[in-house]
Amino acid sequence: MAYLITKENIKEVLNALIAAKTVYAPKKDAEDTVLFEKLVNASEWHGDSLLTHTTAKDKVYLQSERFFKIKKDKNGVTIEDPAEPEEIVIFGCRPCDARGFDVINKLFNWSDFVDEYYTKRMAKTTIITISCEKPESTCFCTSFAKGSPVNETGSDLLLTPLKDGKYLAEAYTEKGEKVISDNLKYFSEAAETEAKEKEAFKTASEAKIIKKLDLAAIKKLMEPAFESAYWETVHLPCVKCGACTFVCPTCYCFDITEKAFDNMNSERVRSWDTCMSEIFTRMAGGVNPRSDTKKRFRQRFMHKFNYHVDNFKEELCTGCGRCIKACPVSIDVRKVIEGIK
Amino acid sequence: MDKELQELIKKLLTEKKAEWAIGYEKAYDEFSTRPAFIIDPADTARLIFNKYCINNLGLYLTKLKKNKLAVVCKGCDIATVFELIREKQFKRENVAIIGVACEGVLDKRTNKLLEKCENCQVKQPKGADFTLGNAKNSEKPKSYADVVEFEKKSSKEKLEFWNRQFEKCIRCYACRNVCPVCYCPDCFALRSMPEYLSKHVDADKNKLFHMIRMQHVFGRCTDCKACDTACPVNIPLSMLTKKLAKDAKELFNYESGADTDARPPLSTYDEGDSESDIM
Amino acid sequence: MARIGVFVCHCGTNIAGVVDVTRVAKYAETLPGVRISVDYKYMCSDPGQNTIIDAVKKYNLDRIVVAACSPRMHEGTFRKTIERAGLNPYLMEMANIREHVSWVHSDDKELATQKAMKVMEMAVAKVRRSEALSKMFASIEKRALVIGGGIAGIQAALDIAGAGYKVVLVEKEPSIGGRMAQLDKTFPTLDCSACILTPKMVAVSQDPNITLMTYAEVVEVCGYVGQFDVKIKQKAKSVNSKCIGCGVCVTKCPNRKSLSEFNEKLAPRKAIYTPFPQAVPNVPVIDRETCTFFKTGKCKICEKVCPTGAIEYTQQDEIIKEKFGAVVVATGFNIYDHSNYGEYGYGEIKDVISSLQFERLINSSGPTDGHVVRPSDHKEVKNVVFIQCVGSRDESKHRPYCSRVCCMYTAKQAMLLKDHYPETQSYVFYIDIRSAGKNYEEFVQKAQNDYGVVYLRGRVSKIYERGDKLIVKGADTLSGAQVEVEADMVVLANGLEPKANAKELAQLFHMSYDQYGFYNELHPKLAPVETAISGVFVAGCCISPKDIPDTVAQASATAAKVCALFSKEKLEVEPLIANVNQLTCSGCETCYNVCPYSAIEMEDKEVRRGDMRHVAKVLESVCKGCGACVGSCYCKAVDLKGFSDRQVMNQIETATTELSTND
Amino acid sequence: MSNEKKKDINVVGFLCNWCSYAGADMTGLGRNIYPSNIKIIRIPCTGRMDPMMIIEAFHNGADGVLVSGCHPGDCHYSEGNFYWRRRYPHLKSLMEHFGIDKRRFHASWVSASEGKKFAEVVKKVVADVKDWQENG
Amino acid sequence: MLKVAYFPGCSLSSTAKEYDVATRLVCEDLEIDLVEIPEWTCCGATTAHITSELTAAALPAKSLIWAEKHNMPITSPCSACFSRLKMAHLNMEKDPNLKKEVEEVTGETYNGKAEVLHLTRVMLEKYGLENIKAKIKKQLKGLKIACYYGCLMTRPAEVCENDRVENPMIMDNLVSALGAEPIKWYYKTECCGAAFSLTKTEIVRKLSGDILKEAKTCGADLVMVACPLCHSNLDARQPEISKLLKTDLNMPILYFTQVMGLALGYDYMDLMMNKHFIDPKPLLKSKGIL
Repeated sequence: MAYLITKENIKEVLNALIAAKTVYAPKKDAEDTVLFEKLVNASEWHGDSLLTHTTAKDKVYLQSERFFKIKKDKNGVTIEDPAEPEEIVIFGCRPCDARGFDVINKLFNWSDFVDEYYTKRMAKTTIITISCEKPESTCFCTSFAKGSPVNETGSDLLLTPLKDGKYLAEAYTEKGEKVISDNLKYFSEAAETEAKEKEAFKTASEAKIIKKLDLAAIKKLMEPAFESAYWETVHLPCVKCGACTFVCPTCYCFDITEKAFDNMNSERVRSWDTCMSEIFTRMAGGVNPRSDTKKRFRQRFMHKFNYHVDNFKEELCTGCGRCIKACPVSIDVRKVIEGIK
Repeated sequence: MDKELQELIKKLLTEKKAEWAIGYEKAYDEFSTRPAFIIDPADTARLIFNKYCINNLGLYLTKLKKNKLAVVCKGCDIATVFELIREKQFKRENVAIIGVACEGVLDKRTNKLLEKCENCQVKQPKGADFTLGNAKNSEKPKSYADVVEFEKKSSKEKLEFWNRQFEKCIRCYACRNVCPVCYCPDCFALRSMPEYLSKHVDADKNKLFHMIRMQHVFGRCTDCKACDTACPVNIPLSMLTKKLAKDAKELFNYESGADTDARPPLSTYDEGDSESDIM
Repeated sequence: MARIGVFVCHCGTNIAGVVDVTRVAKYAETLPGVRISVDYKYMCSDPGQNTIIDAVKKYNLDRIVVAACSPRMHEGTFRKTIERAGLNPYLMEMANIREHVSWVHSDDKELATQKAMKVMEMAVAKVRRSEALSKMFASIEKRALVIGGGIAGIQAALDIAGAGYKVVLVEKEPSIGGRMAQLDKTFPTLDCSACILTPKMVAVSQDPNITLMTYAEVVEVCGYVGQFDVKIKQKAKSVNSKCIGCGVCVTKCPNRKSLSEFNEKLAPRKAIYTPFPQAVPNVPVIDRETCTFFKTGKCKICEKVCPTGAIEYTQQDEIIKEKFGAVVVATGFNIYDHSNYGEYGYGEIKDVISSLQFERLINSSGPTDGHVVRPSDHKEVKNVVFIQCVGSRDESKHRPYCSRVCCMYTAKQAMLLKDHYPETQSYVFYIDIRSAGKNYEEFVQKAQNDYGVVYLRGRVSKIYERGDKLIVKGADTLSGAQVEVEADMVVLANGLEPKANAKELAQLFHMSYDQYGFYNELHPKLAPVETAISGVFVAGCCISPKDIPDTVAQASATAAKVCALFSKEKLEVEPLIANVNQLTCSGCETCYNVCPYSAIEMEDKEVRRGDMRHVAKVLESVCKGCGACVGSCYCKAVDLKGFSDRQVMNQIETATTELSTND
Repeated sequence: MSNEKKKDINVVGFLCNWCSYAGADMTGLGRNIYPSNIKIIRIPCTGRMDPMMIIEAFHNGADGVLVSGCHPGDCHYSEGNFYWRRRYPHLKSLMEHFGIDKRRFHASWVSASEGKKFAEVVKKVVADVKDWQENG
Repeated sequence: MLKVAYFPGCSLSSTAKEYDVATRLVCEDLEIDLVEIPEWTCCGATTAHITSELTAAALPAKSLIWAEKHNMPITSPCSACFSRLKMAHLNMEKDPNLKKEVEEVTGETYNGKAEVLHLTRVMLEKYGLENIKAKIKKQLKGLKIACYYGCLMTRPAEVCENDRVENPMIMDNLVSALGAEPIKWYYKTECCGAAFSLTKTEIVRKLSGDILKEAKTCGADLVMVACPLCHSNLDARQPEISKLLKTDLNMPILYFTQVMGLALGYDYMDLMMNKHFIDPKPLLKSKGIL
């Protein structure tokens, strides 16, 4: 069932959510950086930017997640598990980011392997998404099967802006429905016409996305192009930082480290890692299968558009285009994969 | 100027004066450019130079393992090349510096002129092998007003300011990797024996990384702003690099990248050095 | 996991009196990797060391921490101990809980104990990252350099040469002999100073193993024990080796403008001169500062009268480079300049003289042929006042120390005066009489009882001239009265201080010195002639004021140390040096530039297959382990063995965490 | 909070082996009392003093850091303290820029014979850190 | 023009009026601008410092703060005042707590920047001996002068920072510059008996007597002083001393600015020499100076 809500009422709902749970939403700081940050009041919400500088990924898949603490005392060794995750709301992310959660969800629940830290946290997370009105030059979500400025994948509740400052609110999960039912007074029922309006919105929005890739064709080229001379030169501008991977809604690679604080306390922590880093694949003896910068560059694209597709039947990319914007040397993922030969 | 530039590089490559040439080409939209690497003299047509050419191509001197390079440099980038020569990372005779006159570059995120371009003394490049175009240097000297203003804050205020900044930091190391003088074969941040920096990401540890990086580039950093403009979360690293430049000047009367034979301030000493603060 | 043993020393009550050592030992047991922890009364004693050796065997320990005194004291001892137990000596760390804890935190025993626990924990943390280091050896140049040709230098040179090793003796003045040659008689035996010294001076000149370099100075020192590279400046004597020492040139020289240094400026000397008749070598030098020829280009009388043509005006200063295995520094003393004493007339009253001037006056070969007359009018004296502690035991002159010899030589001088002139009366103003030494107290008693010297316990507040007399105003604290003595002469017992350029010489060798410029011994009791710089030994008054027998004993001690060093074929040196991890080196040459020893070499090397790089390398035999390279390497490619980043980081981490107590 | 035990001031002291460490030994020989807040780490020379180690010390929670070496001209290795004398003002200035109060970071020259001076230096450092903690 | 904050002190408006008059005359001639500190307070001598450290510092502090504010060196012709001013300055420098207390009491802050100098040093060092020489109108030929410094302008040595504590020369040099002959004697800094003048005169008679006797023995025509108390002990007590010593000392005691005044051409009455117990007129006449 679809509902309508005004922009003012969205803020009211937001305030109601803030009162009950921890709410993360885009917030702009003194340096004009827009990040998902904990809101104290709905007025802090910055809904104008299309994309936040980083994704909301780190609210569920923490950049550094402590698995447990080890404590030694006179009673022996005790292992302290992390506290149960709290209920959170991610408010105002875009369909591409929401879909990113869907991609990672599958990964952290892959056949027998269930990552309980991620899954537990995800279970307590409500994702409220806003459809994109003005896609940017870096956007290419429509290249993907489910990709669209109004796509609901991964969202619990999708808000699509319509005319007259109204939003169409569609719940796709129980968590989404609960948001509406808890705050029903701010919503009104939507009509058929409004559903049609959404279609028009979709068409208009998609038209603004200039680039559409034929990913199936590219996929076919990738495997044979592994040893292609193409990689010799295409990686050259790349400085091998991790900006692209850390702002990506789907990159999930990590490293697990242990650290002793003193003689009595230590911890095990999982932190994001990046395949662009030299030490990502360096082994204890010093051997590094991807010591070469070309190999690391190739790996990133092979993983996203080839290996992952083999395993999960979808790309490890949602077309948000953040990596293009974040790249210090403006490397364009679209151009890189398009150019494969 | 683009035509001139393309011709010059074509000539250098044809005459084998350089094996590779590094310049700029258009990237994904009209506001973005990216580094271009040219081997084939016939391939120079994509080279351009405009106010969006923000990258400091001196960076690639240490990244490309090539013998002879031609590099397109804005006046400010030449300091980087000189610094890398001073640090024995490249031989002067092996790099052809193509200086391009520059009226300032724009930050692709804000479309505003970079702060460093405002009082630029090297709009017309100095010390290049070839110089293209003409520009008039600023008459005003480099201003440290913002650093001076920041220095006036109490240490508590400074601490709070940086804590907020490094809370944003995602430790992607873009700042380090675009830094032309951060070419260490194995950065301290990646070491585990000893573990100078834990992989655990939090504001405190992020700050540790930046403190050490800043210390390591002291007397070497040319304040080129590559790190500042590369940061995906807009941490004002310029406030730090500019401080380094100011300290080098004030404490040791030294300017990085000015002289390929200089001794950087921490690799030398003077018997009469000040020790007013030493008990 | 390491297998660490921790051994906590009580040091009698030195540590245990303040620190609860059992608690320290108990705490050690809770630390990761620590297998055994014990405390013992004296860890450095034989049974103490055996405890360690036994524990290493019993618990299969591989690393040791000794919490005791300063590593500067016993690091060597315990390294040897664990070596005897079969471990690498560098797998031992000391926790300094005596000098750095119990002795300085005795005000709060609880805090001291907590700190001792922490300090021990830091040592455990460090030793966990210690690496076995293999011994390094260096060759020894079996030649000794002795600096200073006074009695100390002479004795050291003779002893070393006597053992069959080559010695170069460097003396700044034109002759050896030093201060002792200036003295008349010596206490307490009153035998003639020259009579016992000159045979030794001659022996030096005749010893085939000794090369004598007078009128020469050490100007530069590089290297280290076994291999000191020393530059010696031989000042131009203007007289060459053809000189037979006939002295005609001196007699005929018309220039008498200078005052004799040897005679403490009481008499003139010629521009060409030997300091004194018994000089060794008996070769005169020309003082170019005053020589008429050098100043005006005219004269050349000495050249004309020289029967052998030994005068050589064109001689130049010469820098001579020599290699030595060991150095004895015996540069001696100056006397305190009493012109700093306003109450004694700022050195402007002619008849207020220094003790050394008195020695020259009463010496029969002195400027007055042994007649004690007033410098002002050459009249003989009747009443003489001696004032002790001039530039000694005087905080206001920054000379709080006792110069040790003044009490004795004042008594001697008063006695000699009475011997020469029985009608004279001497008065001695003193603070305390310090006469510790064989027959010393008896000597002072004799001066008082048999020679009628009046000893007044108190200080002099003012000396001034009235007519041809000196009015000496002072206090006699024993009678409580103010005293005024009308004297003909006042003799000051000037204290001893290091030579004016003692600090510069110390800096050449990097020896440490105290605030006055006296050289620091390695240990005031157990290593009294060694310095912190191995291979450099010190003797005599350059360490502290002392008398002739002590000086001679120290000189011989240095000789014994030098000979012991030279008796070895190879020298074991500390392997605590820098090393470069070439894989992480960027070849920026920073370390190459900062190394004070040029111990870094740059090389082009394939550090990994296909990875040809310009990288640094440490020359192991040259590196001294200062770590300047480590402190300046931003690539973290250089590290220092024994003080590695891993060790220091571990120490920092431990130092900054709270004690992890169980309760 | 009020009944929580206040963490004691923690100062890390890096002392060169030849002068200041020996000087601190001398402090002991002279039985000069000083605050126990300082934990001493022996280094061969202030030239070894990698600024990183100081940054690490502050990061690890040190309230204060003292680096002490030989007086200029007295360095056992001739030049080490000259290099340190350059690193110090730069590092101090940079640390201040990052918000590490200048009262927390000190350097001194203490020779092997200056036992009393070392005690005075430690007292001053601890007092300065205390002043920073109490008065901001 | 050299501007100096002038602290005359109590004696200079009473027993040592002539010192004040001569000082102002001489400074006018030399073009030294003596700016009398408005509402200067008692310096605290001689009792404040043995009863209350705070009082001893706070009293001179007012004047120090004024001088500091007006950026002038501060001077006093009286040795006791000078000593108190300088001691207060140094004590506050040494003891920040004392400084804080003083600031509370006075309600003003002191930055420790005041430069305290004895009048002799202002003239000879700040103004300069050579400049004085240039102004001299009359050489004081043939006059043998014993310069007597006393205690407070020379001691403690580290406070007064004079050339030589045991044998100061600053006034002797002035005497030479004026054309007179400074005699060589050794009682320059002996004690005159100072404040015992009022309580134990016999001590003053003995000590001042020794000084006068020595000056006479060494051939002095007159004794030159730079302190009102010295003057009073040597001059006012001289008749008693002469009686005690059974000899007529007849030793005129003049302030150094009076002697300077003579060389600058002022006469007997200008310099108020008639105020002295031992009249210098016969001596000065005999030497042809008056």
